[in-house]
Amino acid sequence: MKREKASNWSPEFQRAIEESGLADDINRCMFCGKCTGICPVAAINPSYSPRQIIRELLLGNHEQVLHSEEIWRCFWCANCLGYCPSDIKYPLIMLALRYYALEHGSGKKYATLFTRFVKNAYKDAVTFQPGKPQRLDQIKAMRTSIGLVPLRIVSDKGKEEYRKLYEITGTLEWLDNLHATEEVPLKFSFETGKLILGDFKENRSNLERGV
Amino acid sequence: MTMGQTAISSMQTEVERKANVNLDTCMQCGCCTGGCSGIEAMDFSPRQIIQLIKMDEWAVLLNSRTIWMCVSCHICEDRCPARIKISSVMDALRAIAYSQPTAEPNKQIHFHNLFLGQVKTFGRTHEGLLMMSYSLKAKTPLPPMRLIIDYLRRLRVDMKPPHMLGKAYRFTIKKAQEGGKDHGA
Amino acid sequence: MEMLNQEVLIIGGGIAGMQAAIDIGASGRKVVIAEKEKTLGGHVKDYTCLFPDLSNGTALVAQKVAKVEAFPNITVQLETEVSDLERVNGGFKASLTKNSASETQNFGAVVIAGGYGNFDGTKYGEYGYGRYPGVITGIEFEQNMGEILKRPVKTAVFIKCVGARDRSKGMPYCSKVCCMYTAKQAKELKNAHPDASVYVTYMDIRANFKNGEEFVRGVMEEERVRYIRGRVGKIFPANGCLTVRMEDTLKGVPQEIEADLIVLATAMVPVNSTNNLVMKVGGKVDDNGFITSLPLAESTNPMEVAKGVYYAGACGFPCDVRESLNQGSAAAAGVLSYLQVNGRP
Amino acid sequence: MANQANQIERLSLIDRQRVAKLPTPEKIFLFLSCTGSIEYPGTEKAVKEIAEKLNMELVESEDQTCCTGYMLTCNALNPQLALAATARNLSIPESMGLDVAVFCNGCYGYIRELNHLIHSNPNFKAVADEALKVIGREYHGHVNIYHVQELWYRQLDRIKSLVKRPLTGLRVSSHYGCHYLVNKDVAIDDFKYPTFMEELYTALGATPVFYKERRACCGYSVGRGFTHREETVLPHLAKKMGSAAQEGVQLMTTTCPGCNVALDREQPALREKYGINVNIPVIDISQLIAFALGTPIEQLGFQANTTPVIPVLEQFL
Repeated sequence: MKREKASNWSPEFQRAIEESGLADDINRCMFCGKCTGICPVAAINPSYSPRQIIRELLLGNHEQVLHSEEIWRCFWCANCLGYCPSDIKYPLIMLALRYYALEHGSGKKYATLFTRFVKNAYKDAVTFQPGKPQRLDQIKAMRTSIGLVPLRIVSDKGKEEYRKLYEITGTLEWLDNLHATEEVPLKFSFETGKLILGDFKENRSNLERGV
Repeated sequence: MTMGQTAISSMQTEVERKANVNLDTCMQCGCCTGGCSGIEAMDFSPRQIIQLIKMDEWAVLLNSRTIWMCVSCHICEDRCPARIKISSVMDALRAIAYSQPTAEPNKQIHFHNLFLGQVKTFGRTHEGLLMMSYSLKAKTPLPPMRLIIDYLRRLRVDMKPPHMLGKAYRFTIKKAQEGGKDHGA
Repeated sequence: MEMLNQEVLIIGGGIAGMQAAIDIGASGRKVVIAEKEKTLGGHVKDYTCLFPDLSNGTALVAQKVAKVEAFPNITVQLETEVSDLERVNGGFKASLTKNSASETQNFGAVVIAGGYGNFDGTKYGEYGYGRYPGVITGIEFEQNMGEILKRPVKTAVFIKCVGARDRSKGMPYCSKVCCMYTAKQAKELKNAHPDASVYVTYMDIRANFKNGEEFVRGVMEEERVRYIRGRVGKIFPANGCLTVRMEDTLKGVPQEIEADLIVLATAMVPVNSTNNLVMKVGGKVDDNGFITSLPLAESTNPMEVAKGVYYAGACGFPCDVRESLNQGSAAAAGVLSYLQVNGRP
Repeated sequence: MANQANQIERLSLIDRQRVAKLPTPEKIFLFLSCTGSIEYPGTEKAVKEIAEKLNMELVESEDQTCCTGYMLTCNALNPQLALAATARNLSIPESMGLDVAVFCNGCYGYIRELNHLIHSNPNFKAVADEALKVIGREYHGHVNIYHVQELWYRQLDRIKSLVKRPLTGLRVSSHYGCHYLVNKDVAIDDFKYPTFMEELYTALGATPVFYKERRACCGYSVGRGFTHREETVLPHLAKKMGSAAQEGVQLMTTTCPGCNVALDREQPALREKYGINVNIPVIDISQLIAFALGTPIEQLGFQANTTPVIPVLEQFL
């Protein structure tokens, strides 16, 4: 079990998250653990705990949070928000954290998976337009058979305005940038130092290897 | 991960009986971990060990590194505000782990066995023999040559063959192994 | 009919004793305050700032002293100790010792406001109090606030429960006020050094006072003092600062914090000087050494220790200034009603 | 039956005042959802059918694009675009002077939250305004956003009187998508123990079933169905659907076509990987209402479902 050093903590991290405008006041956290108790991911994943992530945030453990797998595990089911006695908007904090992590180059593999939807949407202004022609025909047939228009179509005006928004906000460059810069590997796992029962053996071998 | 909590823990009963402690007084303050000398080699902190005992997690406890990495420095015991004898708890856990039929012998168990075997045979340990038999048994390399020479030069390791003890000592050991029942009776 | 001597003896001239004296004095009875120190005011006179409203303790004491002195029927005997106390004919006979000269006086009732002591930090060898100049106690922080706040502090750690909730040191009780005064001191430190990191190590936050919880939460949320759950294992000097070793029990990770200033929130402990007197007049002292009042069902006043004997303030159990004042007034009310009913032959 | 209804009444935490404040509009803007129109087109159809029966005119606009919420929460786009796109989409009904009805929890959650962020944070508002200025639109925030389920619930009595095919004896259970109820200050029901869907299908004559993991999430939002499918989502779904199967649920209703994807499409994988006997058709509550109100079964797009729906509903034809 590695000792954590206070010299690795800095208040900058929390400030950066708060400046994103999504986390209003995480200082309200009382560490009651209600979020972890109700979290569906924590119920399955031994190393994931919302309370722990907020704690790391408050102490300012920049490296450990950003370069960990944990922040990418959240389902965004907002159970924690619904149950939190301090009304901390944890899902929004998670959103901010993930964007912040992307800025620092980690976790890109989880974001680049979805860039095809963004490109689809740029083309059609609809997210889930099927790519394969036979699937498209299938959907068209189904929609026609139940008395709807064959395919939901966005007007040319709408598409044009939507594309314009892409250009104004620089989304395409943002995407290119996401693909171009190098990914920083996720190097930290919260598994060390926690009560883990399931993958205990694996954890132990990790420990022996000094991970 | 959701873990079950049991009100009656057989592990706790066993440890409390063996180590003569009351684990219910633990208030999970973490003072033991704060002072612990060997924490960096452990997988669970002493505080977590006590919680695991209360949660009746036999498998985790008996396979954990912590119980073997504890060096019995008694710092935790000295600082514990609940007066729990944590070193005794660790001793009890080691004893339980050793007596488990499923327990896989690790380096520490090998060492303890060899050490006690030597004491039984010679009345004391013979460092040179112990070191060699240990590296054979646990399949670990011998200490570096530099260190061995240094030990020999400073007479830290005895070069002489171990002396054999008389019949009286062997008899005592035999009696002790039988539980000392009819000793002096 | 001859009136018995109905003077009231108050042992201890702290904030609770003075409050009792004022309330009894206002009824016109004669009161004697026996204070062993050179001045009135007890511990509170050293406190520049009281939680949770951050009022000034020194000013409070000065105001009470002025009131006590304004009453002609209150006699203040400084540097005086009560060496003996016994029941005589429904009243009390006390020997007041001043400069080893003792005189006996008769009283109708007694209020014990003996106050409290501070836990000796050196009993915790691992915290290095007395060995390292960076480690101070909360009381020292309070007394030398101006000087300490001027020190260049980058990281400070406040350690709670020093001498409280520790059975191995024979201190099983919770000292009650440490949570609050630590929060207040952390707030002051953070105000003086906004860039410093201030950590408080705690086990439970027991802010059981009016506005207490809000105050502590405010310290965390507005002042950004970081509270870490766990008890400190040891402190040792390294690289020119002090390293604090502890476990964050909410994370389950052992941690090291390098700090320049470490403040031990020492507990309030009983002073045993009045315990003999209490036992002599039939009162009881609990296992920790605090005076115990009569069971509620048997007593007429919550501060009643024995017939005609009342206590007030922290000699009964750790309490804050406001509670001491309340207890002082309660004891005064008890004394007055006692003398009214039982004071005549 | 009566017992069950009483029980729901007793346990219900529905905010009656909020329900009373909901409108019964004659004309409302229908915010189209990509999943609801493409993966499960039956949802869109059902909403239109019910609206017609309740004399509610639905206005659509071809200018409305996708809500972009999915891509935002998958971290695949520049967050500023999400703000701008939401403001643009909401400016369309605003210019028509209409309120918005949404039939997908995802769209509802995202546009409501982003709407809230735009109006609570001046920085975000500046971003949205600037982008809208370029394309010649304006958005002031005079739009109310409703989930179609609350509109149905508001007219519960009317729906009850219109039922043509009472679903007597059908054991129905519900999955409440998270992103409607989490808007605590507007949602009509309690986040932790919602019952409005149970009331809706009790009105249709069905029997509500409460299973253990009723409030659990579907696990598919923010793309976790792609990235952490094996590791977290499938065990989670096995737990959820397994507890539903144990209670003998015949049909599960949701309020979100996105949740349908997770609960419906993953069932073969659950049977295969975990060996649990789960065979529960999952449909939108609007589809169930439309069916009870007499819409022909072939018009409800049940052929899109992986687990067949028609065998369960056949008996009521």
